[in-house]
Parts: sequence; structure tokens; C-alpha cells
Amino acid sequence: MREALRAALAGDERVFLMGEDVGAYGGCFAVSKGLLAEFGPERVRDTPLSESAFVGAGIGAAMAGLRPIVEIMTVNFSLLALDQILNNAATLRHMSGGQIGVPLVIRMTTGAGRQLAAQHSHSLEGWYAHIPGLKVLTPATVDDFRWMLPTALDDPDPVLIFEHGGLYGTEGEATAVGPLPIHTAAVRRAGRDVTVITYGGSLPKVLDAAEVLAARGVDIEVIDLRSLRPLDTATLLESVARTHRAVVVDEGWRTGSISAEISARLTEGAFFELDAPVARVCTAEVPIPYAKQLEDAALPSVDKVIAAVEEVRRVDA
Amino acid sequence: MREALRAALAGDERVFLMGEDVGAYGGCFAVSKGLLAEFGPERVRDTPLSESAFVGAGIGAAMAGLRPIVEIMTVNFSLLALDQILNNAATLRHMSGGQIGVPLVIRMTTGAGRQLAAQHSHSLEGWYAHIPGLKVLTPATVDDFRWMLPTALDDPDPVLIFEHGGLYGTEGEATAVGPLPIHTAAVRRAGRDVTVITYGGSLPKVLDAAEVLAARGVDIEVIDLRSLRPLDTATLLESVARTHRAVVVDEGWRTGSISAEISARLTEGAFFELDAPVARVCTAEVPIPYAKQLEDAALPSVDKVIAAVEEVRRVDA
Amino acid sequence: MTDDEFRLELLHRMLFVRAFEERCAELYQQARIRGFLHLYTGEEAVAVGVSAALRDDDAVVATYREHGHALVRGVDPGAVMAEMFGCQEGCCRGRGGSMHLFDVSRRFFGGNAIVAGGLPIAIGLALADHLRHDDRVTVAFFGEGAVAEGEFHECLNLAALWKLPVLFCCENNQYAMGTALARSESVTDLALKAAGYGITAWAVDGMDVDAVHRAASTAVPAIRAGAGPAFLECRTYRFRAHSMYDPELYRPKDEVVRWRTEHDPIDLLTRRLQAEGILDDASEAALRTKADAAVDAAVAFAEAGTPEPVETLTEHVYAPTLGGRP
Amino acid sequence: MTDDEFRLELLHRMLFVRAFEERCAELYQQARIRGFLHLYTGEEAVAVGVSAALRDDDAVVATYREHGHALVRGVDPGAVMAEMFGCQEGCCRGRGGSMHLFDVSRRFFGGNAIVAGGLPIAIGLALADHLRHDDRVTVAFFGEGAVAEGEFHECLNLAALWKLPVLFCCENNQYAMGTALARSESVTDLALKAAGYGITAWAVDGMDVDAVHRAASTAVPAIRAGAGPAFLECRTYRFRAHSMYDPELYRPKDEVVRWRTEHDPIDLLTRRLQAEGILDDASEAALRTKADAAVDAAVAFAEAGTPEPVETLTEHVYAPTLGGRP
Ligand SMILES: Cc1ncc(C[n+]2csc(CCOP(=O)(O)OP(=O)(O)O)c2C)c(N)n1
Ligand SMILES: Cc1ncc(C[n+]2csc(CCOP(=O)(O)OP(=O)(O)O)c2C)c(N)n1
Ligand SMILES: [Mg+2]
Ligand SMILES: [Mg+2]
Repeated sequence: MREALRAALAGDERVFLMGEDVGAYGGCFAVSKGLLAEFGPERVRDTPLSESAFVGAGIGAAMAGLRPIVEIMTVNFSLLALDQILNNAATLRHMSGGQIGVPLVIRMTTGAGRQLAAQHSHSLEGWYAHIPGLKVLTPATVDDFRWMLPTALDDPDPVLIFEHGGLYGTEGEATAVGPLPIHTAAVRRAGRDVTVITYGGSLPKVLDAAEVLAARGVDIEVIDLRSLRPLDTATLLESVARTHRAVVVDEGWRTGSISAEISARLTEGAFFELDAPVARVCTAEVPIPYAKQLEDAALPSVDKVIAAVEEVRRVDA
Repeated sequence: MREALRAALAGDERVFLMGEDVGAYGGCFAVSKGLLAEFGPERVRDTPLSESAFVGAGIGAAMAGLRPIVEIMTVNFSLLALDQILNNAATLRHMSGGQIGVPLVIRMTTGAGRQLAAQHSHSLEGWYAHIPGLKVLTPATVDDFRWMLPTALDDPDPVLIFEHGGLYGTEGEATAVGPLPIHTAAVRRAGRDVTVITYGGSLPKVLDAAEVLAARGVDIEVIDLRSLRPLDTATLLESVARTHRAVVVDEGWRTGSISAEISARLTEGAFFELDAPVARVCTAEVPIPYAKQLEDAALPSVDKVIAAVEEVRRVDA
Repeated sequence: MTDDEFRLELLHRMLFVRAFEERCAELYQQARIRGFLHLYTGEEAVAVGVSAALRDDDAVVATYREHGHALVRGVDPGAVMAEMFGCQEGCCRGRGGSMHLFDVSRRFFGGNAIVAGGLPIAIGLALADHLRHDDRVTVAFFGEGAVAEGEFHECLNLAALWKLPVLFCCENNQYAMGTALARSESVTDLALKAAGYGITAWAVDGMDVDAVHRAASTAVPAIRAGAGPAFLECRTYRFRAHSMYDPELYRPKDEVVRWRTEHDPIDLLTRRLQAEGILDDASEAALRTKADAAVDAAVAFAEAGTPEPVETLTEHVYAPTLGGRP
Repeated sequence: MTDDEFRLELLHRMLFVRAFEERCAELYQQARIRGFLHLYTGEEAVAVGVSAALRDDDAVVATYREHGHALVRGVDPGAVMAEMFGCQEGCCRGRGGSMHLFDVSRRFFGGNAIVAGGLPIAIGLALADHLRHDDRVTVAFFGEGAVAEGEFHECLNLAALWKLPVLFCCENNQYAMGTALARSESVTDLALKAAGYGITAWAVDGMDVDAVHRAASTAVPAIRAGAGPAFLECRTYRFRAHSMYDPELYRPKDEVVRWRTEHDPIDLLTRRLQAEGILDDASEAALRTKADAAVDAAVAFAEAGTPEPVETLTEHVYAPTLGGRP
């Protein structure tokens, strides 16, 4: 991600980075370390703790033709800026009859799994995907962390990038060499038996489950949504038309999660293809607890994915 | 609603009402007219425009044992208080290991249909239903406007009541004579052919559609959810087991709406009962436009409900 | 333009805004305009006086009570009226309505219906100018009710901390819907709030367009020169209800009458210009006729408009470029 | 308690908090404590001095850096440690962890990890007392970083407007994570912010527990008597990193060393009590031993705890009453 930010700042004068502790501190997850020295405090701009004001300032600067990258340290604090995101960023183009664009990128860390407890463990990317006017990206691979940003910056509309906190440690070099499309899902593992749809921090869990299942002779297809809004329904339907069974895995609370939307769309678009109801593996409907054993029990896991796959295979139409 | 508020204030010293213009102005929709004179400014408490602070103050007062009714003038402004609602009201019981309860009622007007344009026409009740720790009510009848409030006030946990702006004009006397349960859906019209599930401001539209359909010989069952969290799935499944077809009607934007959750639950719980995929009639995925013709086109309507019912009847398993 | 001509123009603008608003009220009664309608009657001197101190390339952000600001900023009155008629000729193609007027060509950035919600946008517009070393100024208009919102404070701090070219123009009309200032602020001297951020602040009689214009003419060039933000409180009064739904239970009728009869900004300037021999009855009548005619023309334009077609509903949610599938 | 005994008790409390925090750091290295851990080392005089001015039935709301506040408020140290071990003996049954300590029996209301997020709760607790005519006081502790949040302003205004019994205690340790105050506030004299709301404000040396206690002992009784809210800025310094993840790139090492060696609140009080002849080496050693022993006991209690069973995961989301089906 740091490389993506550096390239964006170096490549386009209109780009600047703004957020809490992006500069002197080096970014909450050391993501922006070194950028202050390279680009200076005007373009790597530390803000006070004023989420609503600085996100709104990003909107205004984008309206004026700049290309701000606003960092909200984590999704948990984005609620303080939600009015600006929903009532301004998402509506301005429409309310102005197409006169105004808001080419803004908002990055934030999302997700649980690090024992940060109820106020610091939200997974609200699916919730944001409810809002017309926004685009919602969820990179899960090294390539996407590196190469979704330039595409997002080229987008004339506000793009939210949710980076799962558990993925910052991912090792590896990017293999892609240029900007990647941001509107398509990717098949991360081809398979015959069950389509497992996921994104972000749950992708590694699903890929691990795929290994275990493969050893048992079950061949799952793993789809990484990459973007929650727009949702690439076509890729999902195409896969389900082959496998006839689907499981959705996401870290949001079950009720009203993006997995509900996917389930509804698969039912709408592939009802007569499905041999079993679409299953969901989500987070338990509790504020995320601190204790490791409780948090683990609340979140999707490799075992839960495996169990859900086995379950949809048992059912038969 | 005014009667409900008056009775609550008169019946329990711990109850007080707080919000913008609830007092001197008489409430944005004249809902609290006369209450200031009757109960005084301490218990009918006008607040400054400080949504986060006064909603949070309601949380604190509830923690201390009072029974605040906080009015957020409309759901559109609730975003400013969302951090308090999600990170405090919804989590405190859990984070404190059960020590703290937040017996708070938050009322707000919701919905579109009055040409108030993009920032004043949100329908976010389905969105709030995603949050564990909250309860979400959507009264649609005179009885529910009158008699859900006392039950909500008795509840030891935070209850959000979404009152659709289009329903304040509803005429009629309450027929119920005491507090109504808030966790159950109600069958507002029994029917054989298709289950139509809805709530709040869409209920009158669905009942109108039922009349038209009845004249054509189509007999729909109309279920009023009443509560979006918890969702009374049992009542829905029971109905669908009889009709084998379902349509969900709600005023939220389609993607990620509560109708997606209902579709997913029906698929999970009644897959083999369904003769057609669950259909959804939602709001178009646009910020709500001002012009009447555009707003009408964006929202669910009697015609769209009828078309959806006809459509699910055409499909056959 | 001579000084006299300039002040006659101020009068004309106030007359025009007044006539426009009164016509809106009529059209609302006739249900030609719908939704929420917040009229500016009584407060004209604020928008007129401040705007006259701006350059064409400066930017304006306003609230839901913004017809006046849009008009004096030069947004086409016909397009404003057509907007409220829901027509494709409207400045926002019928999507915004009364509360959301926009005209990028005039750098008029709304029309924001969330109290204090426009302030961060103003900060951002100013930040863009600051980063590009453009000497443009952004004016944010807002009611005194907005001062209680946290966002107001965040924005004052950001603007002062970063020395952004923003004029915060508080239209203190003494009520936020039904809430009098003293019932919403522990300290009602709003200039003190600005001082807490080191922001230069003035309070002026917002019914005196000369005074408003003088203050703005002091503030704006200083901001433009890099002095950082300034805060201008204009003490004013709304002659009409908050919106068309308001029964006005919260203020005595005679208070309204007193303000209308004793403090009307149009009367004040008219009398002053007469006393100074700049205006006579005939030229006053001519100005009024001209204002009325302009309103007539705007209404005629809107009447002749075409309702924005339903087929366009989903346009302008995302830009049509990039081949994205939304 | 005599005055001397009282001040020895202040010293003991600071020693205890210090020892507790240092042990937490060790336990974090050993991965016995997980998640975010924000230590109070260096700032002990603030919580100790203010809390000593409170009654048992007063209420306290704090931040994620709240071990010290909980401990001096009388929350059981074993239960605090067990909480961080994720045990059912923890004060929140392992659900809260370091950032969310609660103990209703001590009227200790958290443990809030959203900056400024606890302030509205404090307002509400105080409002309840106000409505019930209880003469209790609520203290809200928060960092100077919170002053930039809009919520801070909304809360100061509400408290002042409604004359609520709240003490706003700002722990100005000069940094919010890596952001020095001067880079987040245009005016760094925080007492001026309070003045903008008509709130009485003091700034005291937060390293001097006597001074903190004196100020709090002036403020709290006045609040209790109905004078409305007060604001107390305690100027302090955190000796350790923001949390256990912080590489501390934003402040020079020697600045930390200088504060540690020249301004340690424990050293300051120790030296003063020695100079006043109240403390000798032996009694100082005894106090330290007592503090360490209490920490040992807390750790032993936690070590003997039982992990909160996984089966209870869904408990405490809603109250178990009412037969509701969630
Ligand atoms: C955040 C928010 N809360 C509440 C409202 C409802 N509301 C609309 S206008 C208004 C009063 C605003 O008063 P003021 O800022 O003084 O402006 P004025 O209407 O007097 O011009 C209120 C409460 C809103 N639009 N936005
Ligand atoms: C609303 C919000 N934004 C950002 C954060 C991340 N964060 C946690 S602590 C902190 C610094 C707060 O500084 P201060 O208020 O001075 O307290 P201190 O840590 O110095 O005690 C930040 C930015 C947060 N927890 N909440
Ligand atoms: Mg006002
Ligand atoms: Mg600090």
C-alpha cells in the first residue's frame, strides 16, 4: 500500500493524502511511513481528531478538482464522518443534476481478529455498500493492495477502500504491473463442487478451507468479490450455474450483511440452478468481545467454512 | 403518538422527552404539541442542534436508571449520532459484561415521498437493523403508533422507533387498549396466493395493491413486520409454507436492504417450499430526487407491488 | 460603477430577492413548488452585502435557505424557479429542489440541508485553493443554529490551524426553527467562539446592507491576502415562518411585526438613499418594477419548462464514464 | 485520616498504578495481555489527584487509557487484570479488555475507546442527577486530542447550558498518538475553549498531585453545589509509547528522558514528602513493597482465573428478560 501511495503522490500533483497521524507518526499501521519526508506536510497532511471535518474537506477539495486520498484510521471512527459520506459525497453529483463530481478516495482499516473489542472491530464495508453514489472496494491480495488505488483515483466518483487489518502483514510481491479494474470479481481458485464467495480478510480463511476440502476430495471455487459496490453479480451467477451450490463468507454481522444481498441476488438470478439454499458464514450477532476464545468463536473460521460447504453438499433438490 | 408520549410522561417519573424543538416548537410534526405546557421544560427538553451529544446524553441518563425518549427529528440527522448509537448504546451491555443496561428509546421520522430530496428522504431503518444490541421498530398502524411506545419503554435495551413521515396523517382511533408486544410480525390481511412482507410507510401501498389484486382474483397475504430487529422469521416462514411465493416491499435502497435479509432467510428456511424466487420491491438505487415524477418513479408503488406479485405467480418450480 | 450606482444595485438585489421569495410563497400555496421551502424574506441584506464583496471566481456554500444567495451570486433565476418546478431546465435538472441549488459555473456549491453540513465542504474548497496557491476565497453561510453542531467547531479549528481562505458568515436570525439562541447556546456572543480558535470576528447589523458590505469588504481582501479565516456574524431576523409548515408558536406575533416595521433592510436602505438624495420615488418604483419583471420572467421560464423525464431517473448517480457497471 | 496520611496515600496510589502498568507491559510482551494496551505511566497524578476529591457516589467516565482511573476508583485490581486475561473473573467477563473496564458498583462507567465518545455519556449521567436533584458529580477524563472532536464542543455547550454537574478533566499529555497539540489546535490554550461556553476553567501542573488535588477540591464542591460544570486542564506527559505498537517517531528521545527524570510525579511527591519530613526511606520502601504486593496479588488472581466460556458468547447482548426472541 505504501508503494501505491507513493506512486500516486509522485504521479499526479492533484493527489494529496490527509488523515490522522498519516505524517509524523508514519500511519497507524506504518502504511505512510516516509511519505511525509518525501512529499512534505502540505501533501501528506496530518489532521486533528476531526473526522467529520476532514472527510468533508476531502469532499470539498475533490469538488474543486483535486484528488484527495483521505485516510480514516479505522472504519470504527468513520461513523463520525458518515453524514459527510452519505449526505454529501454520495449525493452531490445527483443533487446537482450532474454538475459536481467528487473524485475522492477514502481508505480505512476494517475488521476484527486482533482482540480490539467491540468499538474497534467493526466490519461495516457491507453496510456502506448499501449507499448509491459510492463505490466500495475490499482488496485482499498484494496485487489489489498495490493496484486498486490508481484505478480508484482515476474514478470520477467517491471510492471507499476497506483494508482488513489482518492483511497488512501479508508477504509477497505484486505480480500485476499496472492499474487493475475495480468492478469485477476474481476467481481465486477454480472448482467444480461449490462456489464460495468472499472478500477481504476472509479470503485467506476460505483458501485455507479449500485446501482442507481438496484433501477430502471436495473441489470448491473461490470467488473474491473485490468490490462490494458495484457487485459483480454476473461472475457469481456464471459460477453457480456450474456448481449449483453456494456459500457466502463475510465478517459482517449476519443480519443485513452483504452476504444477505448476495444470497438474494443468487436466488433471484439462479433460483432454478440452485440445488441447495445459499448458505452464509458470518460473524455472530454480538459486539466483538475482547477475549481471544470469544472473538474466535464470533468470527468466521476455516472450520466454519468447511462445515458450511459440507452442509450445502448434503442438501439436495 | 402524542397520546402515547403524554401517557408515558404521566405514568413514569423516570421518563423524559428530549430533542430538537420538541418543546416550544411543538415537535417537527406537531407530535409533542402541548407536552411542554403539561410537563415543563425539564421533562420536555429542547436541545440545541447537537445530535451526537444529546443522543449520547440519553444513553448516559438511561445508564443511570432514567427512561429517556430521545427524538432525532428525522433519520437523516441520526447519522451525526451514529457513533453514539452503534459504539455506545449497542455495545455497553456487552462490553461491561452485563453490568450496564441502556433502556433508551430513540424516535425518529423516516422515509421519502414528500419531495424533500436526497438529504431528507432516507429510509435507514433496515440499515440500523444490522446492529446487534439494538431493537428496531417500525409502527405502521394507529394501534402501533399508540401502543408500541410503552412496551419499548419497558424494554431494558435501546429501542429505535422509526415513524414514517407519510403516516402521521393517518386518521383513526386506536383499537388496542394496552401495550402491544414489539417482537412479532402481524398478518394484516390473510391470503392464499402470495405472501407480501412489508412494514412502515409501505404497508398502505401493499394493502391498496391487495384490493386491486383481490378484484382480479389474486388473494395475497400481507404481513407487517412491525419489528426489523428482531425479525420474526417464524411468522414469515409459516406464511410462505402456505403460499409458496413471497414478495418483500420496502422503501430502502435495494442493495443491502432489509428485504435482502428476508429473502436470504426465506431461502435458508423454506427453500423447498418456494415455487418462485423471493421478489423484492425496493427503492431505486439513486439519492431521492426532488421532482415529484422522479421521486414517484424511485419509490415502491401500488403498481410495482402488483407487478411483482403477478411476476412471482408466473414463475413455477 | 459609481458608489451611488453600486448602492442602488444593492437595493435592487434586495428587492429582487424579496420579490422572488414572495412569489415562491404564492407558488407553494398553489402547490407548484413542493417539499420544504425556507424563505429568506427579511435577511436579504446578508447575502446581498457579502456577495457584493466577492469576486466571480470566489466560491459560495450555503444552506437550505439559499435562494437569495444563489440569485445574488448570479445563478439564473429562471433555472432556479424551473428547479423548484421539477423541470429539466432547472439548475439541477429537478433533482435538488429548493434546498439544493447548485451552479458550478457561478461557483455556487449549494444548497445543503444538513445543518452545518456545508461547512466541511467550504473548508475543502478553500483547502484546494490553498494547495494550488490560488487567491480565491470561499464563503460559508450558515445559521446561528449551526454553532451548536460539533462540525462547526471542527471546521473553525481546521480553517484556523491551516490558515485557509474561508469567510464564515453566520446568519444569526435568532431562531433555529423554534429554538431561540439563548436556549441553545450557553454563551450567545458568537464572536467569542471564533476567538477560541484565534479567528478574527466581527458582529454587524445584518439588516444594514451597507454595514454588511463594509465588513465583508474588510474581511475578504484580508483572507485573500493570506490572513487566514474570518468570522462575520450578521444579526438579522426572518420575517416569515421557518418553513411553510411552521405555526410559529415560539415567538410573539408582535416581535415579528416590530422587526418587519422597524428593521426591514429594504426600508432601511431605501430611506437612507432617499435621505442622501440618491433615490427618488420614481427610481424606487422603477427598481421595484424591474425586480418584479425579473421574477415574472423567471416564472414564465419555469412554466414553459419540461418536467425532467422519468427515464433519466438513474442518471447522475455515477459519472457515465469508465465503462463501470454500477 | 490526617493530612499527612492522606498524602502518603496519594503517593501509594501513584506507586500502585505505576507498578500495575509496568507489570501490564511485561505481560503484554509475554502475550498474556492482548489487543491494544495504553499505559498511564507518567500521568498518575491526574487520576489520583482528581479521584481523591470525589465521593463514592460520584461517577467517573474515562478513555481507553483508564487502568489508573479504574484502580484509584476502587475497582478490584484482580478483576481488572483478569479482564485483560479474558477470564470470567474479569470485571467485564473478558468482553471489554484493557480499553473497556467497567464497574457499576464503583460508578466507574468505562473505558471508552472512541476519542471524545465518553463525554456525551458523562453529560447523560449528570443530567440524570440533575433531574433527580441528586448532588452527585460526574467526572469525564479525556485527552487533549479530544478537544478537536466536535462532540467535545457539543458536550461543553450542553453542560453549560443546562448547568450540569460535570467536571471535564482534560489530560493534556501534549500528544494525541503522534500529533503534538500545536499541530491539532489553532489555539493551544485549552482553557480558552471552556471560556467560550462560560465554563470556569483551571490549568494545573498535572505532574503535581497536590496541585491537581487542590484544584479538583475547589472545583468538585462548587459543581456539587450547583455552580454548573467546570473544566480542569492537567498538563502532563506520557512516559511510554501511545500504545504497545508505537515506534515513537514523532518526539525526540531526550524529550522523554527529560520528562522522566525531571518531572516524574512520583519523584516529585516523594521528594516533597521527604523534605517535609513526612516520608523516610523505610516508609517509602514499605509503600513500594505494598504496591508491588498488590500487583502480585492481582496477577495471581488473574492467573487463577477461568477463561470466559465460549458458550456464553451471545450473552449480554440483550437483557435476558421479557421473553423477547432476538
Ligand atoms: C443536522 C440537522 N439537524 C436538524 C435539522 C432540522 N432543521 C432544519 S433547519 C433547522 C434550524 C436551523 O437553524 P439555523 O441554523 O439558525 O438556520 P435558520 O433556519 O434560522 O436560517 C433545523 C433544526 C437539520 N436540517 N439538520
Ligand atoms: C474518534 C477516534 N478517532 C481516532 C481514534 C484513534 N486514536 C486512539 S487514541 C488517539 C489519540 C488520542 O489522543 P488524546 O486524546 O490526546 O489521548 P491520549 O492517548 O494522549 O491519552 C487516536 C487518534 C479513536 N480511538 N477515536
Ligand atoms: Mg437561525
Ligand atoms: Mg494526549
